[in-house]
Amino acid sequence: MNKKLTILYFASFREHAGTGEESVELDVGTAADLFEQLKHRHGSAEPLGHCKVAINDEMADWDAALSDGDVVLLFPPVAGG
Amino acid sequence: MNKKLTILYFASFREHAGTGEESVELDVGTAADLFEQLKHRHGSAEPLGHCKVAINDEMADWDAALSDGDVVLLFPPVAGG
Amino acid sequence: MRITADRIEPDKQRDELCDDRAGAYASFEGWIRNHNDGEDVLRLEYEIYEPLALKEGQKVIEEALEKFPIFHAECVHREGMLEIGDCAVWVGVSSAHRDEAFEACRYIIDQVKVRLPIWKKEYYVDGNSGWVNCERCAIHGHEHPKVVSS
Amino acid sequence: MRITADRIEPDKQRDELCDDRAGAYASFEGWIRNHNDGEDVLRLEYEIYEPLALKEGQKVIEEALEKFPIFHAECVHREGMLEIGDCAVWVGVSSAHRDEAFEACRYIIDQVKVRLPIWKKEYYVDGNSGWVNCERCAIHGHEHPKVVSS
Repeated sequence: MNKKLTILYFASFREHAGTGEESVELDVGTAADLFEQLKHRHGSAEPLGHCKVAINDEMADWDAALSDGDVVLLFPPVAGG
Repeated sequence: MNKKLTILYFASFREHAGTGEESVELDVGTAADLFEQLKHRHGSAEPLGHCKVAINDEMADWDAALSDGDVVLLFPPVAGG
Repeated sequence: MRITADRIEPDKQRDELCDDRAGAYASFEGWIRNHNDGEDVLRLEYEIYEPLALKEGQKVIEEALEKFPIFHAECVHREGMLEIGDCAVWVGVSSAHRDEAFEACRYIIDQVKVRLPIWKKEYYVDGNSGWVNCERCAIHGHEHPKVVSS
Repeated sequence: MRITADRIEPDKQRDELCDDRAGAYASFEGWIRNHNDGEDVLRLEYEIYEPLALKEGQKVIEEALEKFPIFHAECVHREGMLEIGDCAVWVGVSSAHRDEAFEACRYIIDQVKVRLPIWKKEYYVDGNSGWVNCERCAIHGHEHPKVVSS
């Protein structure tokens, strides 16, 4: 079953997607599924484990289940400091 | 053979000796000998190993030999910072 | 935890951690340096997703306050375009003794660098620019293809 | 190494360690705290034998510069009578990366505390005063009879 999701892209992901935000309707179970399905969008050569995900402004695990209406934030590898 | 020495006392040693500096003539070989002979002056209950000595403004070992005319600085346990 | 587009003022930050019970204060600053991975860096741009960076940063500070017997701890991170020599991040900790001040300060900067949604893009002297790879991966020796665009 | 009877200004000291190659800066400050060994402290007097404190302090800094890949390091120690909250000692280190900044900073303060001819006398709220025992002995658990005079 398709879910309506809002995806936010950051840093290199945003540059590759050419946008910081988009709405999608996809049949995905977990955040990891979404990451794989959107690979062509964020153009990441990074393994999933180097990236992070947040759902509705809470840090989440990649195996978190997505619900209709979720806002999913896709973070490339961070480098603060 | 007696040696003429100038002794400088610091901190608690000075307070116990009642003076920061004195001249002595003593028959001593090493700085450690001097420390023991002057125990009543600097009133130290500290083991030698907790204290330090400098000879003519250079840090020295307790087994350093003293020469006539040396200026010997007796340091109680230090506590910087 | 604070995120700011303005110059970080370490001395003012420090003053906020003062405490009559404190005998030790340790601080760390990350400065923009003129080279990285063999490249000559001109300036650096920090992108921060503020809502989560603040939340996660606050969590890191609270963890430090729990793990170590310290009195106060704070972290400020700069966002936007920074020049060589600018202070990008400041961490300060006050405590009774120095062991825990050093340890907590180290803990906070280590965690901030790998957990907060912060990214930096380096602008090189040769006109190129590139997103900096995550430090943890660099430590672990992972192969990260560097994304460079001109 | 510097010894001063005036207020230490950490921000000015810090500025002297700036370097375009430096990505990390670690600093430590020792503050006068209002208690020690269960006693309420009112103020603290530092006695320093300056010629040797400078010489030995400089040696410590040079050792740090040899042991760790750092750019700059400095230490300032205050002498005379200090009040609660005053900064008694400041150490700062700049380097390319943070590991060595933290380690060198720690090395310098540790060595300064046990090697320099510096003594401190605490003045207590109850009117007594006493010379503070050396830290190394405290660490090693030695029994030092405390010399207290009223």
